Amino acid sequence: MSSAILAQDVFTTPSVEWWSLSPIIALVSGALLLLVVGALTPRWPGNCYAFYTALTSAVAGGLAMMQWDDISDEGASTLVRGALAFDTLAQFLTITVCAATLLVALITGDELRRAGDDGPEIYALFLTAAAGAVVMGAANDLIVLFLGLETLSLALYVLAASDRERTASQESGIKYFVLGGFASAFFLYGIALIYGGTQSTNISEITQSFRTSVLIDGQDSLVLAGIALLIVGLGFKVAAVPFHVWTPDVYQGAPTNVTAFMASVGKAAAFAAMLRVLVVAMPFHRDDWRPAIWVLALLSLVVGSVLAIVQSDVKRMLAYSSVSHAGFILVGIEAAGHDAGESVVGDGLPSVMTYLLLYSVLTVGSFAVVSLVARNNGGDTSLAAFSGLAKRRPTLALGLTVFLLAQAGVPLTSGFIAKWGVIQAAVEQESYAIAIIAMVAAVVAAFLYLRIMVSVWLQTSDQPVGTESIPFATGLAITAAAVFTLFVGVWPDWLLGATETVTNYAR
Amino acid sequence: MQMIVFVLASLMVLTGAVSVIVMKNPVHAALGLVLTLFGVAVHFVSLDAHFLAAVQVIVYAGAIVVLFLFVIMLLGVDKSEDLSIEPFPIQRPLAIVVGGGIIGLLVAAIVRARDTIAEGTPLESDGDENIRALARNLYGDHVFAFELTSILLIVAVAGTVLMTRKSKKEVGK
Amino acid sequence: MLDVIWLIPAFPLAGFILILLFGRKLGEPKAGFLAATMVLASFVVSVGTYFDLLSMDAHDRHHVETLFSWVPVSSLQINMAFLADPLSIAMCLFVTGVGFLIHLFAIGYMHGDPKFSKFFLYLNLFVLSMTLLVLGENLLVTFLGWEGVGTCSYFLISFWHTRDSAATAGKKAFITNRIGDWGFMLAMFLGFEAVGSVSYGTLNGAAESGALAQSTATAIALLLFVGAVGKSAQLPLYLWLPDAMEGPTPVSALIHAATMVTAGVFLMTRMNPMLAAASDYAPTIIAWVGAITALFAATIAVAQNDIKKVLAYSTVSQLGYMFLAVGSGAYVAAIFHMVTHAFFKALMFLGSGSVIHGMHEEQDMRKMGKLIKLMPVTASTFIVGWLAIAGVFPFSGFWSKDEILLFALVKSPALYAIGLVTAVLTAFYMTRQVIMVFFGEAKWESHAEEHGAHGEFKPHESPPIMLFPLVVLAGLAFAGGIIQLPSFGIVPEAWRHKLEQWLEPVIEAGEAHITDTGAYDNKAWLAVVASACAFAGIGAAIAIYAKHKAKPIEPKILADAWKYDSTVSAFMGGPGRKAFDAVAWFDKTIVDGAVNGTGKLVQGTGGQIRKLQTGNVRNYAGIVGVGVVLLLTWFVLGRGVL
Amino acid sequence: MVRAWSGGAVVSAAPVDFPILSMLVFLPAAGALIIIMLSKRRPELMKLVAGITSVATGAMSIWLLDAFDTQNDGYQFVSKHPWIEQWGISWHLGVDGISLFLIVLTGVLFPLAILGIDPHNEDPAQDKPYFAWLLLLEAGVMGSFLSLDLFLFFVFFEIVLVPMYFLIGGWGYEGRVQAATKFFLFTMIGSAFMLVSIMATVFLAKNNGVGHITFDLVEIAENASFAASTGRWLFFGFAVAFAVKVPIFPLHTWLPDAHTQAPTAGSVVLAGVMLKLGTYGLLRFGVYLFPEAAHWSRAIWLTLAVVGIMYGAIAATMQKDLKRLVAYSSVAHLGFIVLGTFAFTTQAITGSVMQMINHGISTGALFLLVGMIYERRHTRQIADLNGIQKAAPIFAAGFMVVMLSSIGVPGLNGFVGEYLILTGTFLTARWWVVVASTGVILAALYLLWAYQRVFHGEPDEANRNFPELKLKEAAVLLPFIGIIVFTGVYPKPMLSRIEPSVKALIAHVEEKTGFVEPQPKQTQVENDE
Amino acid sequence: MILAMAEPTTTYYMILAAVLFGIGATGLLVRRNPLIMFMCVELMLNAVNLTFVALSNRFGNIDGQTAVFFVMVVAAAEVVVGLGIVISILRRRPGATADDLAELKG
Repeated sequence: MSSAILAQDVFTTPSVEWWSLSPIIALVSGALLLLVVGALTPRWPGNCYAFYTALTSAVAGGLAMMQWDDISDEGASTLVRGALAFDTLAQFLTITVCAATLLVALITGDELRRAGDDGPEIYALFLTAAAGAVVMGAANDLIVLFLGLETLSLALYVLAASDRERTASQESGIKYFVLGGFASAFFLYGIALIYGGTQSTNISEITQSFRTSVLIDGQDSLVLAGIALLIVGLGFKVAAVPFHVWTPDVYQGAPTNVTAFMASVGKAAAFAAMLRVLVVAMPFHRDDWRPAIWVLALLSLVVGSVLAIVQSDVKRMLAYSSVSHAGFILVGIEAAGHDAGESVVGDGLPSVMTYLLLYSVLTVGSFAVVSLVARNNGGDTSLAAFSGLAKRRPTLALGLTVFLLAQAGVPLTSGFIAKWGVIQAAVEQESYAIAIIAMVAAVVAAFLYLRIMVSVWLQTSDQPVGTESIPFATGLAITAAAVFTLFVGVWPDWLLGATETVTNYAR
Repeated sequence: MQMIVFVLASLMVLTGAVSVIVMKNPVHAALGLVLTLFGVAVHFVSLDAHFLAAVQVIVYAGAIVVLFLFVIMLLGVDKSEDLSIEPFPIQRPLAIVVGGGIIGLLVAAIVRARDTIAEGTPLESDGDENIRALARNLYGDHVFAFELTSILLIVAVAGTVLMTRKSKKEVGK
Repeated sequence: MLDVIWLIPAFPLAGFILILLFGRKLGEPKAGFLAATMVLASFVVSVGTYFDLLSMDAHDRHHVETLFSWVPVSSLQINMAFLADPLSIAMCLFVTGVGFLIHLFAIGYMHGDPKFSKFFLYLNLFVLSMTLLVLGENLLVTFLGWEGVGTCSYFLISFWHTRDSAATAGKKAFITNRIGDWGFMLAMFLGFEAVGSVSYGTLNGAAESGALAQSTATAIALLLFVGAVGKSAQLPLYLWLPDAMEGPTPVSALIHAATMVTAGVFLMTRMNPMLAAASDYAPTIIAWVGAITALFAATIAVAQNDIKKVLAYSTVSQLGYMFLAVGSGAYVAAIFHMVTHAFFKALMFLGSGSVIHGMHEEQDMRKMGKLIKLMPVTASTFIVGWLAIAGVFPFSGFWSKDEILLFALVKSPALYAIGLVTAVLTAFYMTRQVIMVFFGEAKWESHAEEHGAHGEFKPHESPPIMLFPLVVLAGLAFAGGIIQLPSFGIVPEAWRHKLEQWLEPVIEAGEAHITDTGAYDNKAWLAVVASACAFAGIGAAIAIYAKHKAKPIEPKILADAWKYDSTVSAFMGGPGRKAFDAVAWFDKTIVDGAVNGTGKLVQGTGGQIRKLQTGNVRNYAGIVGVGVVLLLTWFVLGRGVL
Repeated sequence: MVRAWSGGAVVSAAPVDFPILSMLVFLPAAGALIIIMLSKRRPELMKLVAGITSVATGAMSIWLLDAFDTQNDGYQFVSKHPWIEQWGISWHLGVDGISLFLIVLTGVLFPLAILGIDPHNEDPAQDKPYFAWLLLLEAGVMGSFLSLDLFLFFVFFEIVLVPMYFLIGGWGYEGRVQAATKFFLFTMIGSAFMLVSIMATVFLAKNNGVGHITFDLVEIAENASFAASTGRWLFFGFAVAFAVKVPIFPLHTWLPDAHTQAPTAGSVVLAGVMLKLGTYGLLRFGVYLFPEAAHWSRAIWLTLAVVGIMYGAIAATMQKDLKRLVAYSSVAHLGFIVLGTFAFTTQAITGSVMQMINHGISTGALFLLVGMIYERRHTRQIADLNGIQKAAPIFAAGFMVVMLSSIGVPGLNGFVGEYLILTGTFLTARWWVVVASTGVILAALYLLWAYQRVFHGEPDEANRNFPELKLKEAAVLLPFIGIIVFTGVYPKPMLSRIEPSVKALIAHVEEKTGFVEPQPKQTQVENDE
Repeated sequence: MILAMAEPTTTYYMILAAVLFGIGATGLLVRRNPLIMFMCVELMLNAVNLTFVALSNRFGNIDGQTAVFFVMVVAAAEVVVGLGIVISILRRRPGATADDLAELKG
């Protein structure tokens, strides 16, 4: 009897691949260390918090890069009982997230120290959020994915509201929180329904169950409904129309550095998660979800660019432009949907990952410039605040121009490579319609970037304003981002070579 | 017997839920929430999820709702909200459509799948088996998720600290 | 000499370049003499070439001098090449010859003009183009000259460009000519398509050998005629010529009487095999256009009071004669009349120039009269010209006109009749002019003050340098007939049909053969009739304007040139301009409007959609909810249940 | 001959170890970089650097003219290096008879524009961006004419928009920003279609004969064989982009605004070389890549071309703004070029290529002169100008020569091109020519009328002291006039270089489609020499 | 007692959950008090929990219950953070409702 119980109790703890988990561990432990030490020590001098954070994310990213070769040698695998996937898809996202976090950390320091409430918490939140993002990208279990999503989201809610000087910040915080909770409830319900249809929340097992069981149309209506709700949850995070409603308000209200973080890390992680859920987990329903993605892409492209050009606040413009960028990425996912799960696949997946990295860097750079200009104009981010920038700070104007041209997809910038990639993927799958729509939308959006450039270069500020100061860290971030943008634009081969491998993800 | 329990518990759940969204006074709404939570707990019991039933009562009804009430009192937002006026005329019809639509479609999906939904050997729920199984699963397959929750909680803590810490200005006052 | 015919255009070119570079330094009168010398030089070369050809056997008188390959593209090979044959050399002779005389005259006439050297710059450029035109071995080289003379006439007509009328006249001339050029170009395209070349040799050869379809030949011939109509101021494109009188008088003499305007006739003669190969109606059309133009212009000339306008319309009329000849297959006669006309019309233009000069830029004949006393040389030479154009025996005009009428009669009695009437009118209005200018009572005294002549005003005779050309031309105008004397008993055999024999190799294909027609047998009588007409006209004019036996018949309609010009310009300025404006409006409003409208539309849509972004979190939740419902509908109903 | 375009094309006949073509692209770009590096406190340096680099580039392009092998109808001085191997993209440059003179024109125009035209910056610091943008523009244009790789071409085709946008928007006249934006977006819409088309071409070519992913123009053109319908769609994509750039009616409305608002240098370059991107593209990427589609759709093109000729001319006649008038005249002139392109005869296409250059020269010069007028009188309104010929005869003479070449008077460059186009087109599309050649009349109409209003008549107070042509201005104008006269009188050197490549192109078309170039009946009679 | 006879199948529970979820969603759209909006989110989460448990019972697969466990953690964390934000806002502007927070719009 007792022996039976004992026998029953014999329980092997799962083996934990510490090395493979090291990036996440690095981020988390970095955050913990910062919290503990930061709580015990007086405020660190200068920009130490920022550089510490940057260093941490650099370490994490570096670890991920080191693991790259292991994966390409031994192939993809899963970690801790299939909780996480250990593949280049995850690693690339990790690198993207770390890079973005690094840049954001650099601009955050200057932002906070000006406001005078520099402190460890915010950086810790950034790091943990990054960890959550990494988990989202690597999750091989919907529950894990959900937890990662929540980690990221909760941190972002707080960060959005973190500037207690401005009511706008708090308003954005609460809006983001309420809608975020709403959306994650749907996401969760989606998981439940998937569980109902497949008896598991583990992606490998889910795909397995589809592979074994024959799908009769409609019989798996639970799964279908589940997919719908998952798309809602992720669509909300990636700001795809019509789940984008929060984006403009939150982007505008949140502190600029946080906005940068949302637009880069948040988006990237959510899209990676979307790839996991749709392409990796649901290849057998690709014909069900592809049309939905198609429509979302269309709406995001059109609404995003059309609304962007009627804005007068630059942060808001960039928010809407990020919506239309989301549309572009969705085009890539739609392309990936044509041959999801097959042995040989097209460029859909790689193009999306490329886009994520390039866009993250771009957008952080843009917001970095915005933060400096806003600081110089007493927090004003309206278009008027940018007029005459070229006269005051040619270098800054040049940087901004690079980022804007890249976002417009002008050749020899990374943005062109990114756009070219997704459109090429779409054309490869012969979905010409969406490709052309995307390009036309890009033209409409281009008008927006032209507007900003016009006021930067061709107009002069009506009221006298001081010259923007360019703090070291922020300057560094901007320079790095700009150089990267141009470098990739001219020589993208290595990057494409890397992203090419994400197609053999852990199944 | 089972059925009766189900019906009664369901009544609790729905009454509570409805009262949450119709009660003018936040406090009453909170109480409605409690009712729902208890109802759900009852369902858990009848579904042999004893441990979760317990947690449901303790954590939800115990901790969370109390937290709600506490905040309500703290901020004195317990003055009742006038539900008769709605600044956005479209909002309520929209709410009905959305709510109804969601319910209808989900129910449709559920009903459609009722026959095909897989059936396995029910878990033995005698004694502490449920807890053991849960524990094994938690520390076995889902150990990473379990660890992840700790990060989640750290975020929650750090976040709340940040939110509630007075900013320089406020300190100045 | 033949292999240096390129010298003929080369000299004027040199003159052009020299004056372009040093014109201002040379100034007056050196620039003028330089220019004149150059033209004289090419005249000398022409003469030399003439004798070279003469020394050859008639049928070898055909030499092509290729300078370089101009437009070579695969099957299209066009050379910058000159053709020396009887026709081109004959043209060169009188172009450079008359040109030289007019240059001399101009030196005197343009005396004191601030743009003296520029005037000779243009004149040399003109002679260059004209020689290119006549010497061209293929249509394209001719076209080069063709456009060149057109451009020069544009420059020279609007030489006094500060006068709006002059500027407008120049523009009008150029554009009207362009309409003709359109036909010329199409003819070239067609020719190239038909025979793969535009050189006269190939085209005419194909026409003679019958390798060319008759329809094609007709098309080419008529299209070229369109060009000729433009250049030689025939109906309906003659409009520009009367206005062209805005230019300095030497220009009118050189370009708008002697040389350029005859280019059309030259072209038709040059292409006469094409015309021969064309359907019969082609030459008929040409003949009728010519005849009607001749009559039409003559009627107008009757009522003109501007000394130059009269001559201008008479030029149009005489050109009509030439086309009548061409149409009747009388190419020799056409060239013959071209030459004689060049003599006497140049003479009279220069004469009128001399008069205008003497009258201090007065052109209105009603303010002249009795000038024979004051400018005897001018008057006497002018009178020679008058008798010549009137067709009085034995002046040159008599012979050429007579020959044309002979061919016209063979072609059709109607044409002959028109020709006669025109002859009468010609004699009439020329007599009228002579009387009004040189005889009758001196009306200029009463107008003295108008001429800004301080004190007592007195017309004066022109300087010798202007009179010399007059005298020479008068001689030619008198004796010009000898180059083509008919076969009359009294005329020595050796002197007969010189020009015909000379041109024979060129025009044998097209020349009509009339020796065995009734008209030819009675050509003595025809001559008598023609002379009678001439005297009738003269007599009538004397009766009216000298003896005042009857009131002058000068109806307004004739003075207004049958209102043709005014109608056309009214149309251009009215409906034509409206149509153009309509297009401009369409472009601005519709096409561009559509583009800008799209932009507006997009922004407008944005403005509408953004209203959804109320900023209220519950609305946002609602929008998200709608999205949820739609997605669920697609998945559950679209893909699942249904 | 066909092989010359494929195999033979890649190996240059006169192999030069010096990467001349790449230098043509990089040198201006480098110059721009240097200028950006320079301190803005030394404005005089900017012009110096810009001048040196552009002159050097021009010199190289002229050397190219001399080193070019007239016998070879393939691509010469080819330089090909892998660039983005992941996508089968390579840095592939080459020049043949069709692009040669466009290169030279670019090389010659830019130094003139840079050294000869004063941007009139009230703030000398503005010189820096101005010259930097100009040089970048030159690099872009050079690249577009040289690239033999679809991706590469698209990159350059797009990149030129940016400098042009800033030149118009930054140094233009009253309505500059609006005009610049219109220009930018309008062209981008076109390229949007081309981009998709390029990609589709590449993927479809992979499955239709090429076998692998490559953006190499020659490889695709020679080996790929698309189904008729497919080819037509792909062609359409390209065609839209080029039609906007040319511009072809009714997509032309960006042009008058852009030309009118652009600074003089901008207009000169825009008219001189940038419009040719469209016509050149139609030849190189339209006809060469999709012979079937191009030939199939020729009727549409010919008609649009003729409409453009008439329409542009008529619209030009009615303009009140001298610069706008010249701009509309471009619409008409480019109509001729398009006409010749889609006539598919050696003469016509050779004429088109030549006319691209001629138009660049004469219209460029016209914009130059209009710019001078504006500098002197600060107005472009015809109504405000009169009697200038009396005030400034030499200036007027210069204008006259350029104008006559634009009208197409024989003996000047404009005529030869126009004549070749028309006479060649007559072989395949007679009736279009009959209409098109009336454009010659209209050209005389609007230009002479404008000339009369501006130059003739008695000058009023404002124009009485119109300054005469300055020596420096004359120095800029003279090269234009020299080329105008020389090519008019002796076009052979040009034609002999263009013709072989055109022949090869037509042979390519004949090979890919059933089409046979019609030859005139050669009846060689007598011509006794 | 017919009720006594019948056994409530999983479907019953799921339908109940669906209804509960819908009510929660509706509530979020109609209530203006941020706290009550949170409560509505809690309702939705409970619906999810119920679904999970019912399914896990049906499958005899404990994963569902584990999931519920995590959901509860998340719910708790969310509430904590949410309340933190709400407090910091209502401190500044007492009695603010969701509708009052609409400065950012367009």
